[in-house]
Formats: sequence, C-alpha cells, structure tokens
Amino acid sequence: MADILLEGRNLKKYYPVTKGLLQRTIGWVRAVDDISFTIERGKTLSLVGESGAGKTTAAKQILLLEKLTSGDIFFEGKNVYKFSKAELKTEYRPRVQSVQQNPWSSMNPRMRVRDIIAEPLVVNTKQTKEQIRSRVAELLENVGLAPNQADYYPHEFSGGQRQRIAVARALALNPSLVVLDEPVSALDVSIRAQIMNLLKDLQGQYNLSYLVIAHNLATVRFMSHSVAIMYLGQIVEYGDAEEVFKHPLHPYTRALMSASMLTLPEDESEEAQPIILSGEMPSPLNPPPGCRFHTRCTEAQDICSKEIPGEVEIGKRHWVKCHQSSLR
Amino acid sequence: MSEIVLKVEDLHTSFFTRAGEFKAVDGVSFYVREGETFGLVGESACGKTVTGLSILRLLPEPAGKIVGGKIILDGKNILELSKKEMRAYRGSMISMILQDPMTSLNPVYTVGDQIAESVRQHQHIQDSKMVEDQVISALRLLRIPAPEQRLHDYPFQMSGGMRQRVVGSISMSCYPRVLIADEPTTALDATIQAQYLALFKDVQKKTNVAIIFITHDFGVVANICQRVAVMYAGKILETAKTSTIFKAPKHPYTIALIHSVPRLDRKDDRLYSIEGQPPSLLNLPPGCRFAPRCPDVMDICREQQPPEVEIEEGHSVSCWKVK
Amino acid sequence: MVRFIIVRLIQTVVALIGIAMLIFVLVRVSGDPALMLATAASTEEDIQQIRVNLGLDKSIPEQFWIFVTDVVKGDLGKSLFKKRPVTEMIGTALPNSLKLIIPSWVLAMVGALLLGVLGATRRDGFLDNGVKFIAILGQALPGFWVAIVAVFIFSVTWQILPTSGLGGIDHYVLPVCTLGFFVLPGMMRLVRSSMLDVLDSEYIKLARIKGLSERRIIWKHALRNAVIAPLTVAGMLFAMLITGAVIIETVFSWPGIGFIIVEGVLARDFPLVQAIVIMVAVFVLGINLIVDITYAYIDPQIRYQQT
Amino acid sequence: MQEKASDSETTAKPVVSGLSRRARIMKRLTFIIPVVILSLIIFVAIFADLAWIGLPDVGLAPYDPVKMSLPDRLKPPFWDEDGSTAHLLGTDKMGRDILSRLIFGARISLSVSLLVILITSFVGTVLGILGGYLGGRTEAFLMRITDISLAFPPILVAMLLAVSMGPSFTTVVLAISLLGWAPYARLIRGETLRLREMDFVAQARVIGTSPFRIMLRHIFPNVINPLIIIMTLQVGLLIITEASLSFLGVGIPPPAPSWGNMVNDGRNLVDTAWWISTFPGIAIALVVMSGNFFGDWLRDKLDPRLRQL
Repeated sequence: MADILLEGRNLKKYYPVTKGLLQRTIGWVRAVDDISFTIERGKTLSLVGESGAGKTTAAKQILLLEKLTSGDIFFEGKNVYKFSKAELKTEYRPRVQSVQQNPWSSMNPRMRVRDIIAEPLVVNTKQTKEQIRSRVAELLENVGLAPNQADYYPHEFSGGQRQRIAVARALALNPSLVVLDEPVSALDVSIRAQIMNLLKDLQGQYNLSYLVIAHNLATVRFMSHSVAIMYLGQIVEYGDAEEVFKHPLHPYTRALMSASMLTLPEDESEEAQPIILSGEMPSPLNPPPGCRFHTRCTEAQDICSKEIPGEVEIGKRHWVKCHQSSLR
Repeated sequence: MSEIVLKVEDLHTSFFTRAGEFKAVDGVSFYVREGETFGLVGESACGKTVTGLSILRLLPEPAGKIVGGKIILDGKNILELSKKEMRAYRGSMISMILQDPMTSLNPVYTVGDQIAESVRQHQHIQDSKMVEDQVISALRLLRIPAPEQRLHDYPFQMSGGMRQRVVGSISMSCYPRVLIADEPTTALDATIQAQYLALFKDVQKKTNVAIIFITHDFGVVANICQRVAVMYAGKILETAKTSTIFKAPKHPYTIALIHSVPRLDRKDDRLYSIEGQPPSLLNLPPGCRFAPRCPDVMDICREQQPPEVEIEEGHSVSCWKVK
Repeated sequence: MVRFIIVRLIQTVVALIGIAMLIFVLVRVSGDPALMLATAASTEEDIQQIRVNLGLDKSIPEQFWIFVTDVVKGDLGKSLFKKRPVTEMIGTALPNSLKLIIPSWVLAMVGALLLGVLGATRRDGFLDNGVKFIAILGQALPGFWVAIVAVFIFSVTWQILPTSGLGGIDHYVLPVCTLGFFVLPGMMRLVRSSMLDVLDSEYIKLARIKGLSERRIIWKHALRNAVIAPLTVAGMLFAMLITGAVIIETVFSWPGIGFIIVEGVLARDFPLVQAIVIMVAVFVLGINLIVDITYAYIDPQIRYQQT
Repeated sequence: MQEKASDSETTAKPVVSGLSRRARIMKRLTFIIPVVILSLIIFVAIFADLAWIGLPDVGLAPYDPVKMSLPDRLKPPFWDEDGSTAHLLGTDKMGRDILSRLIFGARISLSVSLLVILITSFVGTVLGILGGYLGGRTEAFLMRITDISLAFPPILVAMLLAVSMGPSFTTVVLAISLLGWAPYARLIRGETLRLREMDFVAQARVIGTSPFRIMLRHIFPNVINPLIIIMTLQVGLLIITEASLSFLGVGIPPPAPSWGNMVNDGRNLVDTAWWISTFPGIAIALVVMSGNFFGDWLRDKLDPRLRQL
C-alpha cells in the first residue's frame, strides 16, 4: 500500500438555502456530495472540474475553513475530526498549508513581505526574531527571490513574484501537504511556466504532497500523479493521471479534454471530432436525478436518468461512475 | 479570397498621464477579410485591448488618444469621421463584445430592451412589433432557447454563458461589417467556451462578418482563428496563418510562447519558460522590445527596432535574426 | 415584493421599540423626571406626589410598560408651559413643518440630481467646478448663518421678502431655499460620485459600443443605476433636513415643531420635548421604510430575490 | 475559477489621470491652504490663554472674553470710522470684545469636535470591525442600530439631554457622541466585509491565527485609511453641529463664548451691528471648509475608491 498522507472518505458539504421571514431552510446546495480520495506522500492529486463542481469547497474542508456536513478526513491514518484543539494546533494546522489563486488579494497589502512569510512562524512557534529572520531569508531563496526583497510591500511585486512569496509562506512551517487553489490561473502564460516548474522542484526537494484545484487540464496533466474529475459536487472519474488522460472513459472527461485540447481545425481526424456539450450547467440546488450529467451527456441512455451509476473499476487504479455498456 | 473589410495602418495610441506617455500601441498594422477571423494574441498589457478600443475610437477620455496611423473600413479612414458619424458606425458597421458577461449588461433593464435599443437606433424601425421580431431573430441567431420568453428576463436571471450570448445578439443585431471580440470566453468554463466558439463560427458563416478576436489563450486561437498576429509591448512581432504560427513560428518570442504552453496531449517533465518580466510601457527599451528577454539576442537588437519583413505570402516577422 | 415589505415593517417596529427604550433610559439616567415636572413653586410633597403618579416608585420594567402603553395610546402627558395636551400642540405645529420640509426636500433632490449628473458628465468643466464649489460652500457655511444673512439681504436691505412668519407664497421662498441648501450639497456629492462610478462600468461601455447618444446613455442607462446608491443614504439626509428645519424655523419663527421644541427646551417643558422626539422617531422610521421600498422597486434584483 | 490573466492587464494599465498643469497646482493648493488655516486655528485655540499651565491672564486673547464693559457697547471693527484699535473686531451688545470671544470660541469648538471624534471613531471602529467580521446576529443587531442612529437627528437628542441635564459642555459632547459613532460603524463594517472575503484573511485562518489577532493585524491596518478620511471630514460637520446647538441655546450655555452662541447674540442686530454674527460665521466657514478640503485631498491621496464619502 502506498504511503497515504491524507484520505477523504465520503465527504459531504451542504449549504442551507433559507427563505421567508424566519429564514426557514427550504433546500440544500449540495456543493460536495459524497466524494472520497487519497493523497500519497510526495505525490500530487488534482481535483478538476468547472464552476460549481465543488473543487474549492472540497479544498476548504481539507483546510478546516468550514465544518463538514458528514464524512471523515484521515491525516496519517488519524481521524482529524477527533483531534483536540491542541492536537489540531500542533499536529494538523502547521503541516497543511495553502496557496491561493489571486496573487493580488492573498497578501495583506499593509504588511512587509518579511512579516507575511514570518506570520505562520510567529503564530505557531516560539522561535526568536533572529531564527525567524534567517528562516525567511532561506525561504525567499528557495522560491527564487533575493533576501533583500523581504522589506518591500506586496504592491511592489509582479503577479508571478507574489505567487513565489505565497509559496514561501506556505513552506515556512515545513508542511507535509500544500493545497494549491488554482495556483497559476491568474498569471500570464510565460510566468505560469516559471511557477509550475518551481512547484514541481519544491515537491521533489521537500517530498511535499499537493492537492491541486484547477480547471485547465493541461496544467493538471503537467502537475499531477493522480486526478479526480468532478461534476456538480461528485467525482465522475478518478485514477492515475496518465491512465485517465490516455484513456478517458467518462463522457464528461472526454468533453472536457476535447474543449481544452489545442488542436488545429485541419488536424482534427475523423474520430477525434470535437465534442460540444449542449445545455447549461444545472443548478446545484436541485441537481438532475440519477447520473447528474445525463442532461448534457452525449451517450445518455434512459437508465442514466433513473439510477445513480456505481463505481466501475477499470485499470488497477482507475474507476468511473457511468452506465455505459462499453465499460462492463 | 474575400475582399479586405478593415485595414489598420501603423496605428499609434498613447495614454498621457502625470507619469508620462504610455505608448500602449506603437505602430500596429494588419487587415481582416470578410468572413475571416483574425486573432490578436499576446500576454497582459501587450496592447491588444487598446487596439480594439482604438478601432472603435472608445479610448478612455481624456488620457487616451490615437496619435498616428489610419483605420480604413470599406475604403474610408474612420479616424477622419466626425464624432456623430463615428457614433452612427458604432453598432451598425463595427461592433464589440466585452470580456466579463457579468458586468456587460445593464442590471436594471430586461434583455429584450437592451437589444431593441440598438435595433431602433440603427435600423430606425419604430413599429414595436417589427422591433420585437428583430430582437427575437437576433436571440435566435445566437441560439438562445425560447427567445420569446427569455427577452423579458433580467440579466441576473441568466448564467454567464447565456449572458455572453445576449451580448453577442446585441452586437450582431444590426449585422455589422466588423466584430471585435475582446476575450469573450475568458470568463467562461471550458465546455461553455467550446460551445460559444462553435456558435461564433456558425454566426460568422451565416453573416459573413469579419471578426477580430483578442485573446491570450492559444487554445482559442487554434480553435477559431484563420490568421494570427502575436503582440508584445505595443507592437506586432509576427503575423501568419494559424497553422504556420503553431507549426513553423519564426520569431523567438512566438517560439518561446508556444513552447511554454502546457500540452494536454503529452506529459512534459519541465516547461520552457521565458525569463524576466515584460517591459514597462513608460520607458520602453530602444531596440527590439523583446531584446531583454530574447534567447537569441544580438547587439543590433538592443540598438534598433527590427523592420517588418514579409518572408512568405501572408507571413511577416519583425526580427533581426529573420531575413 | 410583499414579503420584503413585511420584513421591513417588522424591522421598523423593532427599531421603534429600540428608540423608545433609548429615550426612556436617556431621560431616566440623565436627570430626575419628577424634578423636571415640578415647577419652581411645588413643595417636597408635590414632587413626591408627581413621583407616585408618574409611577417612578415602581420597578423599571413596569415603568417602561406604562411608558410604552401611554405612547401607543397617544397620551404623552401635558405641556407644563401651555397646560394643553402635548399631542394637541404637535397636531397644530406638524402641518406647518411639513409645509416647509416637503418643498425643500423636493427642491434639494431635484437640484442634487441635476447638478450631480451635470457635474459628473462634464468633468473638470466649468459646470463641474461650479458644482464642486457649491458643494463645498454648502457644507462649510453653517445653515443658521446662511439663514440670517439671507434675511439680512432679502428682507432687511432689499425688502422683497418677509422676514419671518407663515403667510403667502413669498413667506415660503427664503425658508425653503435655505433649508434645501442644507441638504443639497451632501446629496449632490453622492449623486456625482455614484454617477462617476456607473459611467466607468462595462455596461455603459457596451452602451457606447451600441452607438447610443451620450445624452441617452446618461439619462437612460446611467441615471437609473446611479440613483440606487444615494437612495441608501436618503435616510441620513432626511435627518439633516429635520436638523435644518429646527434651525430655519427658529430663525424665521416659523410655527412648526422645530420652533415649539426650542421653546420647550428653554422652558424646560420636559413632556413636550419628549413627545416631539418620539414623534420624529416614528416619522424617520416611516421615511426609511418608504426609501427601502422605492429602492427595491428601482433595482429589480432586490425585487425578484425577496419574493 | 476562470483564467483571468487579462485581469492583470487592467491593473497593469497606467493610471489614467491626465490632469492639466493648472489642475495639478489647484490640487496642491487644496492641501496647503487648509493645513495653514487649521494649524493657525489650533495654535490660537491652545494659546488663547495659558490657564492650563497656571497663567490664566497671559495669552493671545487681548481681553477676558466674558468681562462686560457697557460703555464700549456695540463698537464696530477698527476700520470703521467710530471703531477703535482697542477692540479690533468691535464689541457685542454687552461690550465684550469679539476678537477675544472668537479666540476662546475656537478652543471650545475644537475641543468639542476633538473629544467627539475620539469617542465616536473608537466606538464606531470597534463595533464596525466586530460586526463586519463576526457577522450573524451581532451584525444584524448592530446594523439596525446604525441605521436608526444615522437617520436620527443629533439635535433632538441634544435637546432631550439639555432639558434633563441642562445645557453644558458635557451635554453637547454626550449628545453628539451618542449617535455620532454610526457613520464610522457603517463604513468600517463595509470595509471589514470586503476584507473578510479576501484570501489573505482565509490564509491567516488556515495557519491558525486567532480571530482577535486577525482583526488586529489584518483587518484594522487596512481600515485606517478610510477611518482617517472620515475623521477629517467629520471635523467640519461636528463644528457646525456644535455651533447649531449653541445657536439654539441647547449647546454651550452663555456667557461662555462658542461661535454658535456668538452668532445667536448678533441675530437680531444684523442690520445695525452686522459684525457680531458675521465674524463667528466666517470663522466656522473657514475651519469647516479647511477640514473638508483636507479630507478630500487625503481621500484622493490615500484611497480614491472611497469617493462616496
């Protein structure tokens, strides 16, 4: 069994929808509806999907920014929800860090870079000012910035440089897992490559595990060891990244890949015709019955709108939730 | 080959601010034919959006000014038009789609009203029944389901993809000669974007409109553009057919840019990345704008700006290395 | 929409109780009501007697209950000074105040809207600087001073307008203008800045792309959105209006509630002052409710969301 | 969720503010003149007399502001033919020296404003941050009170207190402060809501920073700009409010000189002794205008986004 760092089991997160004078709850937005996944030590798992898929909500649960509706999170085999407040503070929080999407709002504009990077150390450790100062300098070098830049303010840096500072802050407490919420989608193409290379190097250097949230499949293929394709709060296909990208099984995965593929019109061969989905993303307040994708699916059969598809194991580490007969 | 609808010759647009003159567009030339989609691609602050706004003469007052060049639409230099004449052109001869569907529509008026407005403005139809038919046909052109009902909806009752279609209906309602699309799909999800681009090609087939497509996403360029210009710091570095840009680019910047886009069809270990940062538009380097970051830089590159050389039919490059 | 009104109504009632509590506590804490009710001649027993029938010997919650029931019944006690039920005095004074407040409110709103929009659309032009100058002047010059100077110029030296008192149309000119001038600058700045924000928005850029005339863009597209923001602060401006009314009525000895409340204070006529404060509170909350409803009407998003 | 690379294009676009030279000089003037006037007034207020260091009769004011001398009644300013340099700005109907009363009036007006600003800004900021950050019941309750007090004229509260406590310096300060915190609470709450949604606050929570430290280290430093701006704009408003209260007789009680009750003294003598009301009126206008200009300049300098203040 590979060395599992973190496992999410049947995670559910519902947001109440209230109405009326007394704010009575009349329905639930099932943002994350029973998803399970594992993150191995030193490896990257990506949650991929479009708006409303529940990727960011899932990340928030892992970062304990919100309370799960149901389900369990195991960190190194121990159930996180059973941790005491003290255990959380020493065992979990310092070892799980995050890098946010927008470089312009992920840093306090009133703080110098030195204090931004040092804050995790100041809050969680009793290190002296001198120890923290040298650690900050070391972190800046790790992410390719000069230590003397520690005294500047965030607005004096470009988007790419700010993401480097955010990564330095995430590494401050030597975490085991870093949650990367769309780490490069706000950056220009040329800068994006620099940051993705940096993240990969750091993973090798510090044996870091990444949980990447992204919607750009090409970025995901470069970064990930395993991938989970999400649609409307559920995982529809899960497995080893190369396996999934070489043989996409779920019609949604194929449509998503076709929409992200960089193919010139004249290179489109007969069978690789682009798949264009019809209709719009249904509202998460009342998702379609049975398989949630059946309303837009190119392969939809009548069973799809009745029963919820179970997990069909294909390769050794590749399963898909779909009624397609070709999978049996 | 259909005839040229719009020709931009040596366009210069600058912003005059307290900090000095920002040369946002510094000598840009290209043309677009009827029924053709011409791509303007480049990273942030390369001047592609300013080029679009210059064509429509909608630069932010008082700082933005067109300081040089010509914009010829059907043989007429629209820079010489009076304010009133230019206003008559906007919406009827040239139209534009903006990036964020969430903010492009007026929140307090129904979708139908906003389309009817440009129909009444340009086609001078006063009879409300005829106007409504035009509105419905515009909605149908962009394949919006149940147009008869949807036209009474307010923008906030629609999804991002649907709103962008409404913006499309507004801009196409008077059948313009040229449509400028400024990153219309950037704010949309991948599958919705694919849907929108397919719709765009269909609309072009039906109306034969010339489209200038502004984007930073090479996937979109490959999907929809026939010819492409790569822009960097206010200048066009290379113009060619889309397949040439992807398969045989000549300018070092284009090569590097294509190379640094992560590919879905293969697994790379490391991505090629261009070092350094784009130059500030306030104090641009004297020679070639890309010189400070160019892997094949030569001395001459730092002193003089390279001329635009047409190395083959329809493929021109501005680089000293390319003869 | 109906549900939205019900929610707002309930909030208003809650707010009213809040204000009643505030006034109740304020009065009890800051002095002894019995002493306030006693006139110079009353002896110790009289004061004790007042305390009993005021129920001050009872517990605070009980006193509050009596206070609230009195208010609801409309019995706010008798004016010490005029020996008449307070509600009667207010009854005569309120219409006069309204005759002053309503026209100046309309004048201020129309003026603010016009000048605000013109100021925003001709930025840094002659008009815009003029508008800014009026705004700064209006907020700097104290209202009562402006009123006195106006009286001095128009009534005393030019003698074209009466110095004070109620009467024909000419009596209204000066008070209404000076009171309007209280609120005009604040509202004008709000309309101007809200208009500037709206003009920067994408949908206005799209309206220009449609080739609409600048006039149409401003008065049809921009104005309706720009009015929403100032509306949210209309309540605050209404408070300034009432403050102004009290001053203007004093300067022009206009027989409205402002006038009698000032007299009430000088005569330490406690029940009269307390009654007027409560009545104004009800009035203010009513205006807030009306503002919110117009707010919902103009912005369809609120109208649809609430039902 | 979507790629917004072009977002950085909009932020990277140059600041478009093509102010002409004339406009730029004007802008600098709107800073210099107000600062000069305000510092002058503050200087005068402090050194009106040196009683606060035990030398009551030494100071800027030529006469004791309250001393009456009936023979010198209603003297016009010195440039008038029967005015005299003894009383530069003339005397009021009780023969008191207008200039001295103006100087002491400055001290009273400024101290009222300063005290009220300190109280209301502190209360408003604390409630604004707590309400904005904690949300839920506290925020709803807080917002109800803010809305009521914003729409409630402070003058009436002052009257109520004047009746029950009798007009005095403390009554005025209490009356204005009782409701004066509302504009701060409303603004600071709005800013806190905006900041709370930003990633760096979520980031602070991820590393386990306590809510108190977040409010202190992350929220508060980012609301200082709007706070300073609203404080400077309040200076003018408060001086007018105090003057209005004194004018109506519910503010600073005579004989103490306050610009408000000085204007009131000369109210009925406008045609014969115009100077009694005019000079305090000008003084108020000058200070308030300086406060507003300085506030506007500060707002453009610190945070143009807050134009609607």
